[in-house]
This record gives sequence, C-alpha cells and structure tokens, in this order.
Amino acid sequence: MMKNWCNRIAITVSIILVVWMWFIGTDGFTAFTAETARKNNLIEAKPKFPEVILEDSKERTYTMESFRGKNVLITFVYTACTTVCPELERNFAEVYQSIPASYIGEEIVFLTISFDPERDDPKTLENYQQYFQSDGETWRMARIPDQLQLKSLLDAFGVIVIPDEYDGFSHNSAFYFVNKLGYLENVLDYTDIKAASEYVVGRLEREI
Amino acid sequence: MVHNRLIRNYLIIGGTVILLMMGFGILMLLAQGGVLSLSPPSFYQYMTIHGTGMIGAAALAASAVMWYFLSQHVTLSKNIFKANLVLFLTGLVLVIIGVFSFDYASAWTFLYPLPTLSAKAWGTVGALLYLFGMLIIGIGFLLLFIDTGRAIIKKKGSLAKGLGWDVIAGKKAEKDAPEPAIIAGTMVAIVNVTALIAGATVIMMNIIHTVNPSFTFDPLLAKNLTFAFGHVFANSIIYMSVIVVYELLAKYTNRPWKANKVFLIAWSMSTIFTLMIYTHHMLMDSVMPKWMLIIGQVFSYANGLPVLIVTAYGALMIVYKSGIKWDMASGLAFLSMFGWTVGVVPAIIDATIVVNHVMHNTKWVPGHFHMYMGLGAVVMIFAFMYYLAKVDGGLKVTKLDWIAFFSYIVTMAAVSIQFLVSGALSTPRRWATHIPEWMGPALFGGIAGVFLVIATTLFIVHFVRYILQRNVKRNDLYDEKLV
Amino acid sequence: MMKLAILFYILLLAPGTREGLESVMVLHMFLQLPLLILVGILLHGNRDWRFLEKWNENGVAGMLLAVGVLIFWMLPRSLDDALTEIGIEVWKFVSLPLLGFLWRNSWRKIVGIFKSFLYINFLSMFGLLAWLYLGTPVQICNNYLINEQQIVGAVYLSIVLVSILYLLYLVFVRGLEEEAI
Amino acid sequence: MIQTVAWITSLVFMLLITFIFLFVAMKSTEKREYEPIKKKWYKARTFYGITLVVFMLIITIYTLRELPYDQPVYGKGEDPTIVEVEALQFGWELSQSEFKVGEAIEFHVSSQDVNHGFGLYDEEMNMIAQTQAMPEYTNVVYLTFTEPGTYGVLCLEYCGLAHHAMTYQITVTN
Repeated sequence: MMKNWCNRIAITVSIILVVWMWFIGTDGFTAFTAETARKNNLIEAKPKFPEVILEDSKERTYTMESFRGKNVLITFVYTACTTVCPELERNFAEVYQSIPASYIGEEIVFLTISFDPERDDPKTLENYQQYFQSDGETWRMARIPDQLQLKSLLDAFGVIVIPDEYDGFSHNSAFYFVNKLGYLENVLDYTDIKAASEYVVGRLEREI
Repeated sequence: MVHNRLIRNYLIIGGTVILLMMGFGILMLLAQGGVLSLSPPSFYQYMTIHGTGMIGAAALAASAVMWYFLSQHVTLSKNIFKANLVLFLTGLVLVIIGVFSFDYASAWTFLYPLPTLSAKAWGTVGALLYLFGMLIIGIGFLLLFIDTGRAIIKKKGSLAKGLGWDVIAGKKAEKDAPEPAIIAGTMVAIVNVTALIAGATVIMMNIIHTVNPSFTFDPLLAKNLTFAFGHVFANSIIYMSVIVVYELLAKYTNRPWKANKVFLIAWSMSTIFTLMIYTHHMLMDSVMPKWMLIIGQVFSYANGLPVLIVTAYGALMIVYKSGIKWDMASGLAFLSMFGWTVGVVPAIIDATIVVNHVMHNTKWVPGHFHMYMGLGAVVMIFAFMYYLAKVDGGLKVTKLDWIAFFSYIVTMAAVSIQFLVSGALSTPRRWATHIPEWMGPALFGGIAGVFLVIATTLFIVHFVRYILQRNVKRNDLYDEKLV
Repeated sequence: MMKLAILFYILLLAPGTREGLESVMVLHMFLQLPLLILVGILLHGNRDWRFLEKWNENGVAGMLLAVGVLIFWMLPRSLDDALTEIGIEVWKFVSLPLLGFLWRNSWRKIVGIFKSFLYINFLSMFGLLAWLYLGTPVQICNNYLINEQQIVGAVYLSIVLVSILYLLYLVFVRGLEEEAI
Repeated sequence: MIQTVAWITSLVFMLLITFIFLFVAMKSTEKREYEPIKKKWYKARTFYGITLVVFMLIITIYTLRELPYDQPVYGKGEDPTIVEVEALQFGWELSQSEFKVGEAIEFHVSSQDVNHGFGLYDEEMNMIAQTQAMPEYTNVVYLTFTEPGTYGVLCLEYCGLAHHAMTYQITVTN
C-alpha cells in the first residue's frame, strides 16, 4: 500500500517537473526557438537605435537622428546573399507597395542596412536597389562603414551574423519597426507579408 | 472471457455517431439540392464533422468487431481496449468543440497548410483543438493496434506467421493455418500502425506549423503522408469488420470457412496493396514521380482481386445451396459482401489515370466510398450488432427490422448512386452550392437519406433494446440457438 | 562501472571536449547529448537502487521524466540556449545523465506495450524532426549555420530508417521475446 | 466521352454483381452437400481468376498507353502557348485567358497559399481536364481546345470557406 502511494506521488511529481521544465524553457510555451525568444525579448525591451553613422547608396552620411519624427522599417542584408536576402527584400518591396502612398516618406521610411560594409559600397547598393525598385529616398539602402558601430547595432537588435565557409553569412531575418523617437517597437515575421503590412498600416493610422 | 459490456459500449457509441453523421450528410445534400439554405461556413463545418465522425465512429465500431472475435484466439488487453474508448471520446469532444465553437472547417483531410491558412475563417485555437483531438484519437487506436500486433506475435511467434507465410511457404500444413480472425487482425495491425505513424507525423507537423508559421514543410510530402494515413485507416475499417462475415456465414451455413493457401495469399496481397495504393489519391499531382502514379493505378486494380476472387467468391460459395436460415444478422452479413464487391467497381474505374483526369474530386469519389462503406463496412457492423443481440441477449427481431433492412438497401444504394451520377455529370466534390444542373441528384440523395436515417434508427433501436434488457443470462449460445 | 561513468563525465566536462563538441551542431546533438545519457546509464549499472523500487515501482514515473527531458532537448530552442545561457548549459549536464539513469531504471519495469508505443512514437517524432531540419528554408538554430541543420536532419532520417528496418526484423522474423523492443 | 464510358462500364459490372448475388441468395435455401460444390466451384474459380487477371491486365495496358502527364509531341514550328496559372484563396490568376481553337496550350499550375484544384469545364459543364494546384510545386496540363466557346475553371480541391466561389472564365475563339 505504502509502495503504491510512493509510486503515485513520483508519477505526479514527474509530470509537474516535466511541465515546469518545458514552461521555463519555452518562456511559458510562447517561444520554441531562440529566434522567437529573441523577438519576444526585443519587443519587450524596446532598445534604442544606437548612434551609428550610415552611408547610403547616394553616398550621403547621416545618423538615425535625421529620421526623427518618422517611423522607420528596417531589414538587414548583404547583397552577395543568394538565398534568404532576396526573398526578404522581395517581401519588403511588397510591404512597401501595400502602404498608402500618402504615408510613404512622410510617416514612414524604409531602410535596408547591409552588414557587409566591405563589399557593399554605395555603388553596389545602388545596383542592388534596382532589383527591388527602391527609389533610394523613401526606401534607402545603406551600410555602416564603422565595424564597431555596426556591431553595436547588431547586438542591440539581436541580429546574429555568422560568416560561413563560402564568403557568405548565416543570419536571422525579420522586419524591424522603429518608431518616431528611434526606439525599436516591433519585430515582424518577414514571411508573412500580409500580417506585416496590416500591422504597419494599422500602426500609422493610429498615429494620425 | 469476452467482455461484452465494453463491446456493447463501443458499438452503441459507434452506431449512434454514425447515425448522427448521416444527419449532417442529409443537410449537406439538401443544401446542395437547393431546398435548404445553409451558409457555406456551416456547410463546411458539417462536412468536416461528417467525414471525421464517420471514419472515427466506423473505425471504433469495427475495432470492437475485431476485438470480439480476435480475443477468442489471443490474449488482448482489456485495459488498452478501455483506454482506447476513453481517448476516443476525449478526442471527439475536442474535435466537436474545435469545429462548432471555433468554426474549424478544413475537411477531415486537413491538407497542409489549410489548417493554418484559413483566410481568417478560423483561428489557431480551433485548428489546435481539432488537431490535438485527432492526435488523441490516433494515440488510442495506435495503442489498440500495437496491443493486437503484440498479442498475435506472442501467440504465433511473428507477424509473418500471423499472416500464415509459413503455410504459404509449405513449412506448415494448410489445416494449421491461422484462423481468419488472426489473419485479418495481423493485416490490420500492420497497416494501421503504419498509417498512424504517418498520421501522427503529419498531425504534429500541422500543429507545429499552426503554432509557428515560419516553420514550413514540403506540401507534397505532407499530402503523401496525409493520404497514407487517411486512406489506409479508412480502408482498414472494412478489413476489421469483415471478420464478422467469416464467422457468421460459416456458423449459419454450418460450412467451414477455413484459411487455405489462396486465402492467405489474398490477405498478404491486401496487406501490401493497401499500404501502397494511397497514391491513387494523388493521380492529379503530375509532379509526383510517374512510377508512383502508375503503381497507384496498377495496384488499385490488383487490390480488387483478393476481394473479387477470394473473399466475395468464398462468401457466395459458402451460401450457395447451403439451406442457410436467413435472419437479420446473416442477411446483413451477406448484403455487406455485396456492398463491398459492388463498391470495388467504381473505385477501380476511378483509379484509372485517364478516367481520374476528368473524375478526380468529383462526386464520383464519395459515390464509390459511400457504396463500400455504407453498403459494406457499416453493414458488417450492423450485422454484428444483430448477431450479438441474438446470441447474447436472445432478442427477437420484429417485422419492423426487416422493413428497415430492405429500406436500408434501397436508400443506401440510392445515396451512393446519386453521387455516382453526379460524378458522371462532373459535379465537383465538396461544394457548398450547386448550379441548377447539378441539384437533381443531390436532392434525390437527400430525400433518400431521410429514409436511410429512419432505417438506421431502427437498427440502433434494436440494439438499444438488447442493451436495456434485464435478467437475461448473457452468454454465447449461438450454436444451440442458430441451428 | 561507476568510476568509468564519473571519469567519462569529467572528460565531457573538460573545456576542450566541451567546446569542441558544441561547436558543430551535429556533434552537439548526436554525440554530446547521447554521451551524457550514456553517463547516466553507466552510473546506474546493474545495481538495484533500493529506494527506486518504492518510488519508481512500475517504471512509469521514471519514464515520464526521462521522456520529458528528452523532448525538452529536442526543442531547437534548448540547444541554442545551452550555448548562450550558462543556466541551461548546467541543466544539460545535470538532466541528461539523470535521463540515462532513469531510463535504465525504468525500461525493464514498464509494460511491454508501452515500450512498443515509445519506440513507434520516436519513429514519428524523429521523422518529423528530419523533415523539419531537412526541408525548412529558415534558420532554426541561431547559433549554427543552415547547412549544419541539414546534416542534423539527415542523421535523424537515417536513425528513422534503421529503426524501421530493425522493427520490421523484430515483428516479421525474430518475434518479440520479452524485452526485445 | 470518358465520363459516359466510365459510368456505363461501372453500371454494367455493378448490375452483373447484383445479379450474381441475387442468384446465389435465391439458391441459398436449397440444401446440398458442401464438398461437391466446393470441388466444382474451386475449379471454376481458377478459370474465373485467370480470366479476371488477364482482363485487368489488358485494360491496364490499354489505359496506360497515353497518360495526361506526358507532354504531347509538337509539330515543327508549333510552339505551345504556356499559361501561368496561380491559385489563391479564393480566385485564379491566369497569364492569358483568350485562346484559339487548335492552339497547343500548356497550363503551368501552382498556388500561392493552400492546395487548390484546377478543373477545366466546357460549356455544358463537363470536365475536360484537371490538375492539382499546389504551393511550391507546378503541375502541368496539356490541352488543345477543339471547340470555340466559354470555358470555366472551377476549384476542385477543398481550400476553405469560399471554395465553391473560386471560378474563372476562359474564352476560346476560332
């Protein structure tokens, strides 16, 4: 009888332990990959876009300060990428097209940042723009020439970039929504264009 | 030794769910026939519950048939049998909540990525409830079939011997061949464990995708696994239920229906073909490897052979000039063999690639499976119900039962044939609304369906009367009572 | 046995082997994790472990915990976190030997049908993981390259195929003498 | 037309089976020894079985000669018109919707979201060809219209709550 009791208690404790372990390990069943966990943390933490100097395809240099008063939607790419980046940018272009024209440039600016400053000089970026019909003004493409500054941005926004053996990078991808004050407000799934553009349009409408 | 109470619970739950699902079927046909206005969301919810419920309930009742006869030869676990019922009911509740409270309607085929990409018709919760419900039902059945397989291995040594391969190879005499119940049990254990592995994988995959849509999977592989699960599982219903035909007709005619070499080969063929021919659901996916599609046709033809040459033929031979005493049980058993055989015909026709090219996903498809399910598998289950009521409860049938018997034949045939006619008219399958040219057969089928439900209700009422009987000494006295 | 287990454990803990094994995804998943489980199995050895007779009488409690831990380590998140969060890394070195220990203790105690169920369950789970890692275009683990992910998928797939062949051999040829599967 | 052939063939065999079962049922009340019956009908079965297998083989070979998956052989200078078909909840996008009688057409069918079915219907609403529209994959249908008229595209794989509304029109002229 006693034995039976012990066994039952052990089973209950096991179940509780397992559920507790899964719960802790997945932030309460919300994040099953490190990537989701990272996004959730970012959305919670709302880091400020650091003071870094951008150099865009028209060879202009500026900081995020110049976008003060406008929302910025950001992606991170490198132009030599043949796999995820083109898809990311294509989807980015679709989001761009789905935003009412009156908002573009006034309420929101699109910004593609390259994390490969060595190869992605303004000339390369200008070339790259043409594939996605980016105008270089309301949708800018820029690099961060200073490696240290670049690293501070990637760290702040949780972008993980690992060089691979073929001169490329493995990296995680998303749309980053930075608000008018320069704080990261949301990280959007780049594969779900509809949801992303609905979020952005809704967000802009609320502000007006 | 035989746990009749559990068996009765299985049958009454299975039978009642089948009856209710017929109701949804009628509503759909009447809506398509243009006399009932049903909103498309409701139509597709009914369609989802109709498919899921019919397959689930028929499989549940059929597994009771198998369990009853198989447990006379091997030691099956009663606890597992009980657990399966509990898990089935739990899963069923989740499925019902998912469909009716959360508007989930992806059809019982839930082709990836439909459960997630519903065009906002239903949310994550509905999809998860449905998928977890299916998973739980699947776990119950998986346990049941593992238990079946293990029991057979324990008794016979291996599944190969359960299928009588040693007899086929000539190592053992024909008279020592395994009993038909064991052969069928082995076959079903093999195909259903395989199907449920595929099913669990694809259901888990859909769950993962629903929770995290950025994890994507190959849709073609998903389709393959879904059909490998659905086709095999649905098919196995008839292979479980047919045991009752073997047992009943042999007893009623007093002629032995023993396994011989041809019989064994036929069942081994069915085992292999049933696993292979799910590809006939994908004949219209030209991206599939061509050889797989040709296999789909060739083996679908071949899969007709065991039933046409051995099972149905055997049934005819055993009944022919036997002086059999017809009652409801034997009548239904004989009818079910007819239903199965006749249902094979449109199935084979549709598995022909050139025909499939213009008939796939028309109402021809429900036409053929309503025939061999409605006139075949389900009738076997009813036969078993009447048999149990007679031998275990000593319950007499009334004239009403016989009226129900004949109206069931006519109305079920009418329902199947109206589907086939619709199919020949190119009416697409799973459409909430029909153009006027297509409405006639659907309306006809809906009306026939009403009478079908009445007939089925009478079958169920008879069984309920048996369950409610008191003070009857329940035992297996068939030998005295029949002859 | 026990000494061997401890020695093994220390070896795995040594910074050199640890970092070496963790730097490649497939080694991390299919060498380090199984070796840690092996430590637990060796630790258990053939001893009776009296107190577990009471607390793990029919093996269900131990098996539940063991399977729970195993599934936890199959979540892509856990593998990533083990590299970046020290707490999870410590948990790895604690939980996996525990898993092996409990597994060894429980496997002989649980009823045959649950062994079969677990075996078959892992077929479909590993198959699913193979499908996920092989097919998905997105990066599942942030700390490893995409092509490493695919090697992991391929290993999962091969495990599934071998297990299926073994299962077929058991049920068709050898039969199930108790404890076989 | 294939549907009619399929329907009539099915009907013939289904009726044949019905008669056989009815015949046996009628003969069932007579009582005879089983052994002679068994002997006689086992022999008959060998014959029946072989006939059936041969019959099915012939049908199989006959029906497998030309499959809808095979690309037809085009004559010299006769390039097929390639039509890109995209399905999405709940509509069709065709790169071209007007065709000529006798024009060799290849429909390259794919889907942007879930599984759909691409079914082509003639003016009398008889289906003339179909294939599945799958995400990530492209299925091909080869077709040459022989009659002018308005043809319909209907969705043939359940794809959600407006599945039945997913139609499209094609015009074929002389």
